[in-house]
Amino acid sequence: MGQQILNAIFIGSIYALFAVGYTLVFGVLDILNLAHSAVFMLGAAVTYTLVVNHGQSFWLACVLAIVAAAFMGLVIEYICLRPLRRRRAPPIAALISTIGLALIIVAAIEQGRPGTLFAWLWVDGANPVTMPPGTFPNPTWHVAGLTLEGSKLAVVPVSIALMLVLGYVMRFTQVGRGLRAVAENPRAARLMGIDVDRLISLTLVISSALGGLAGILFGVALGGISPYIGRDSVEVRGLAVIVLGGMGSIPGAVLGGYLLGFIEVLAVVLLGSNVRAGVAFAALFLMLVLRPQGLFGAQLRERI
Amino acid sequence: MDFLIQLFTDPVAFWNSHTLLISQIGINSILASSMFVVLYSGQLSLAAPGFMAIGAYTAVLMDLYWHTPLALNIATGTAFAGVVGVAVGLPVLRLRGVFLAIATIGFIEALSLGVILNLPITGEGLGLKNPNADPLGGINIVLVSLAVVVFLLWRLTKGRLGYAWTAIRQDELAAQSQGIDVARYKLIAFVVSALLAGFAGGAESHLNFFVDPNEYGVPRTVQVLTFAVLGGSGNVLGPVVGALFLTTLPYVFQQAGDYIGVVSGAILIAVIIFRPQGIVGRGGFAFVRPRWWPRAQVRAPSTR
Amino acid sequence: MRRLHLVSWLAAALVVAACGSAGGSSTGSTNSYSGKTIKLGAILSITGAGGVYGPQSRDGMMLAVDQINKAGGVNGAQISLTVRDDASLQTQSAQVAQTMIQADQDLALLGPTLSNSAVAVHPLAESLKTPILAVSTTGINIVPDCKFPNTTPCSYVFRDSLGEETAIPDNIQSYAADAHPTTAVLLVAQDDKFSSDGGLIVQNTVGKYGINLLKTIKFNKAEADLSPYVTQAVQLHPDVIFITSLGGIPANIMTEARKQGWQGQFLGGNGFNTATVSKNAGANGLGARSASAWYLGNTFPSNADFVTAFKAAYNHDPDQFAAQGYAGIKIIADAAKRANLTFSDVAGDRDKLRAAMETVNIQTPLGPFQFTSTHDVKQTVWIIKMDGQGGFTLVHQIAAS
Amino acid sequence: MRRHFGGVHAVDGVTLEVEKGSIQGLIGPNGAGKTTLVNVITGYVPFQSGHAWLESDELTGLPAHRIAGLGISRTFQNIRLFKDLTALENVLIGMHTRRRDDTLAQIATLPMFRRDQRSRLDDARGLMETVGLAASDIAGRAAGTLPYGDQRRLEIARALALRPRLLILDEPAAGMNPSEKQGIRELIERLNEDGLTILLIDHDMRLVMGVCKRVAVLDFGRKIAEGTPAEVSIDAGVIKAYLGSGSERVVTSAPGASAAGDTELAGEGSAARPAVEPQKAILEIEDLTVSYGPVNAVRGASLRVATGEVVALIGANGAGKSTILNTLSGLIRPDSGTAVFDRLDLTRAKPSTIVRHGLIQVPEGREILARQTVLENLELATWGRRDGSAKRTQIEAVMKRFPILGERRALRAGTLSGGEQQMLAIARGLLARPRLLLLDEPSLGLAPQMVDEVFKAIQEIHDEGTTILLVEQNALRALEIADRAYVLETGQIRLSGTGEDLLHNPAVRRAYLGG
Repeated sequence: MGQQILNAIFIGSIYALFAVGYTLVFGVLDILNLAHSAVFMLGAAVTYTLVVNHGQSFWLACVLAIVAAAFMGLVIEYICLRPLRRRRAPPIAALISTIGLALIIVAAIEQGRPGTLFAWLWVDGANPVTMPPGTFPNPTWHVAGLTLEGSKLAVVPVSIALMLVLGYVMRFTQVGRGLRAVAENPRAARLMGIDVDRLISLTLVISSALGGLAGILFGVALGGISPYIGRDSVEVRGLAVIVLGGMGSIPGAVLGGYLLGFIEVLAVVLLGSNVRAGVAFAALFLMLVLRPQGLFGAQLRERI
Repeated sequence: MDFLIQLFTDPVAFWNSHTLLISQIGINSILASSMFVVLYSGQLSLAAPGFMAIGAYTAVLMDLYWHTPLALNIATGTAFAGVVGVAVGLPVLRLRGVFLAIATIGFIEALSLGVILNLPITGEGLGLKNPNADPLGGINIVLVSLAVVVFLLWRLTKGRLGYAWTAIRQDELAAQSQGIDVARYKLIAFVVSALLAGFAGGAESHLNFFVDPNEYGVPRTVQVLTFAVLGGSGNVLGPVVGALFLTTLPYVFQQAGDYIGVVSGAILIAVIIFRPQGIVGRGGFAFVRPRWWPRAQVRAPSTR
Repeated sequence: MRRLHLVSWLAAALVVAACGSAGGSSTGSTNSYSGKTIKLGAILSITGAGGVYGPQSRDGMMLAVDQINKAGGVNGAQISLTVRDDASLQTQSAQVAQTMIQADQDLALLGPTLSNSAVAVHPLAESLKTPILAVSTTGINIVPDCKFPNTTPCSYVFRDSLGEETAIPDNIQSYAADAHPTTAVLLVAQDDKFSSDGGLIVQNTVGKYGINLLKTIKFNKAEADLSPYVTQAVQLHPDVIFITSLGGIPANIMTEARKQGWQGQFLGGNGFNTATVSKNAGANGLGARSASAWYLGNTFPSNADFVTAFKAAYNHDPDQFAAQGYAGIKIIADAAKRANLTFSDVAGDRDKLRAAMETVNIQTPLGPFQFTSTHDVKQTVWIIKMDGQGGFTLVHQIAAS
Repeated sequence: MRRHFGGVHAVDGVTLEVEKGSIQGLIGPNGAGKTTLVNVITGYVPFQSGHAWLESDELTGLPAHRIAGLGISRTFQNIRLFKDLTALENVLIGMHTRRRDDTLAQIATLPMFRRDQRSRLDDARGLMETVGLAASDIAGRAAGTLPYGDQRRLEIARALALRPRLLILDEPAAGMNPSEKQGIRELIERLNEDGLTILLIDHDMRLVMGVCKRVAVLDFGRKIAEGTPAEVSIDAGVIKAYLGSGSERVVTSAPGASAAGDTELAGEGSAARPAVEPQKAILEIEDLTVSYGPVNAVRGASLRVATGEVVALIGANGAGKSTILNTLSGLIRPDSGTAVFDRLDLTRAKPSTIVRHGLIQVPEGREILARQTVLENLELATWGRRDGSAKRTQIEAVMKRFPILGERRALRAGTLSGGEQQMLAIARGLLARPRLLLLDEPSLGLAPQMVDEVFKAIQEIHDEGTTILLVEQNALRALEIADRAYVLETGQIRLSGTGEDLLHNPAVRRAYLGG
């Protein structure tokens, strides 16, 4: 059981970190950014490529990967979101355009093989790859029958620290107030001299950086980095998390992340492995029907 | 290119050698139509694949165990999907926008991962062999039923029901002030959509020697949503055009070769940015409408 | 009378075939092959869940085509091979198949990569009377089963890949003989046919060798973290953990289990037999055993040549799937050579080809190769184990029964 | 009947009876709770206490669609047409309740269905003609693209399509010019003659006085008077409610009571002495034209504001006042014309740049950030500024000036009362260090004493040398403190002059009461 709790905490942190980015964008823009999971994957992929194919140091690779992810945030804003905002397009359009971008990112990695267009980015095609041991310090202790592994333990403090920082920024800084202002009432924000477009870009950058970081931590700790880790592992679960926690609420996303982590692990332990996923999503469905605003959510807002 | 060349130079041979593709377009069109119905009544429901699965498994299982005639199997599958549609539709009615979307995603995931993969009768992960499938002969059924579906929807959208749906999509409050029972008509739309999806599932299962539990998940729903939105969810023809466009994309752009994913992603973004209301979008084919063509009266969903 | 006639005809055919396989370039063929092209199509999963295997098969096939064409082709006819991706989706697989058969008018098909696609595509090819050769599918009912549930052999469907129904039992048997394990846990990916089939076979086999299957743990490939399952398995302290799953997942499981301090033996099926798994598992995979259709280290010429050629072409080692793809082309080429194709009447040629394929008997990287009466592979099985550095070493070899 | 609404009693124990076949008027200044009352009656807002009947049918607690089904149909203060649908479709949807479910019939495309459809179409066209819309040329146009007045009429046609027993018109004449108003007025009378019972809500007394047999007056959710127009119009309470406290001295009877038809203002405007336009202005608007789609909100308006002035911009609802302010703040882009604020081209600059230049708007309805605390609201207001310490001190200063804000600094702004919120909004404006402060309806829906507070504050701000452009319903109060004023009507400047002049110009009263 102890080991299982560790498992839950680890995956919970990943979920939380990923979902915070998701929920941040939704909170400010009322838009689901479905390219987020692709950015998550990209973070892991870029780190691997830099270390293994371009012989960079692990730490440098991580930094560059986060930068790349943050840059994808700008791409999302400038290519998928801003043009649609300008045209006052229905929010559902943004859903589609981000899907399109996700498609591009995944396909680019998928097709990355030696001698192809994207060889500089990825050479293993659809193959899952794992960080060669020794590329990063990964001490492992065995205490009281529990296995404590550095790369997994590291995820927890990193996530929590980041989310505290983000929480602080949102709550107590001028930028944070600005973001909340844009979220609540863009018109008023404009009248107060806030450059709404700038803040939205900033939101996307922060969100994507977090998503990328989550991807890195995930890929490093678990290996099996492939073009599909975003789609398969976190995309839908991310949705579950932000709903459990309450759309647009950062503490909600954090709590929801750990909640889902524990729900899944408990499902395995108590109900038998094969119902795990089913249980998680049944919980999601019930949560929406019984308490749509989630644990921390504000009142429902009726936009897509 | 040779794909298009053959289409125009030798349509007969094209027809004979692409029956599966054409049937698939038909199926996708019906699915897109089921998505259309909910969007048309202002609900972003993503439950289609779930109802598909119900239709497909019901039809095939009836054939395997009772050897009942095809028509009956598909009909039963469709009806069953409709029943489940009511059961799911009632609780989620009050949800709107993404909340409805995510709830329905929860439903399909719980169904496919929680139920289908754990019911012995569905063959769990082994899937179901469907020896009496008729991949090449199925095309007639599909195309005829597509024609019927489109005709029915076209009539519906023109009648009392359609007006009520439009009113609700446009402005629920105003709709109420006109004496329209919003909840009731939303549920009707939800169930009609379930029926269509169920039928599509049953029909598709007849085209395949194998029922694969993995084909009824989130990727499928994303695909269907894309058909409907890209085609334009304000006009009955929109979903059909969308399905046709996106299903044939890989064939039309064959020379893109391995990069088809990247290309179609880019096309997706481009189209949605330059026609946020969809290819058919506002007022049917208004943008290519010859003088004598009656002006389409149905509109794309409002941006609320 | 008639029957006797038939028999004698068959005998004649066999003779022809025999000298065909034995004899040099010109056989009893009356039609001229020179200047013609033999169009083949391969449906492979380059992307999606099967993307781990498809590219390997493709490389193997391309190499074979290259060699044959350079060596003057099949009686002077060049082979042209088109490879199309089915994105690991059965519907797309079937569409591609139909296009290749009816639009491109290919003589024969190879693939598809994954079992769930195969069960959709093979009956289609059968109904269109086109020979199709499975080069990587190992699930249950691929061949000989066309009209499920009554298992009548398909006449146009062949397979050169080693079925799990042979591989897994052989593997278990050999390990049981070596180490006499008593307890085991099965980790099976429940959401694809290939893995589920494997799991089923394990469940049905272990009893025979006195192994007590403590628990079957099912999981979905599309899950973030498999640790909870591994923990569950490890805490039962089994002697053996069976893993039947696609892609890199077996590697993830091994790594996690070792990290959690479990020391027992990993056994698996064809899912193990790719460099990806051995490489990702690294030291954690050391000793993991599986039954393979092919072994890198085999020194008999047909394999040694293949390996050297492959390395030269792609500067990395081939794996089982490359070998099977390579063998697939060689088999069809050999059949085509003896089939006396007309190159004018495709339907007729397809029939001739399938007849000729039934009597294939050649040397391939997989060893001496023949089809069983049900068109399945008849070959030696190699029990191999991971060497901890991304490769495999040979443990046993079990001759074809 | 009581209805507790947010922080204030929006509708507080109001009893109202509408006599069959009559036109009942319901008036009161903005924020008096008129619309809330309608929403309760029509089932959009649940009852908290009290009851409502339509003849023998109890309405209490029924959902909106049932109430509509019973025969109460309404229009909305802010037009709620189905914008993307054609005018004709809008009316057809209105027939929902009396249209039998013909789904099968029309799937089968039975002639029966076609016949019904044809009769419905004729019916709909008829209704459009009834409300004075030329069906032939606008039936096919998307409702959203119709001119403002036509949209109002179309909404009435849609409401009539229900064949209602009671028709509730919520400010049908809002933002119309006198001639349009006259049209609506005639329409209402015509409908009533056909035996339709009408409940007419408006704060335009002249319209209500003109057509209603009986009038009830709401103020702050209470009914302060009821009776014949004549009685009501001389009721001191009413006049007070209408003209703002302390205005009795200016006005002896509620204007419009003896409205002698509607003469276009322009005539008298020319008579009125044009104000001396300042030579060097900080804000110069030349021939500004703004439109939403095809609807022209502002047509060639020109005005100037010089440093140190208080300039009032008065006029009816929808006359284009707020549109002008939003254009100045860069939220809307004009079709033509120029607007220059101290060499900054407002028609191009980004809103944030405009604010940084010192042109600050305190928007209508305050638009405070309800979910953030008072202090956060104030801190945000200093967004454009880079002077850290100065900010702090000024925030403190502001909280001294508006002590109420100081006390409430830690509360969420949403919990403040309307007046407190207005103070917050103004304080926010000040913190942005305005060189020109745009105030949009600062006294909207405030209690008289609160209104006084607000105007006192505005006066002080002005005395400290802040230039102010004031848009105000309460025209008398506005004119009292204004150096100069412009009267805006349907997007055009009709009159301009010094505050004093306009204050005593009878036409002005009609102008603003005409909204």
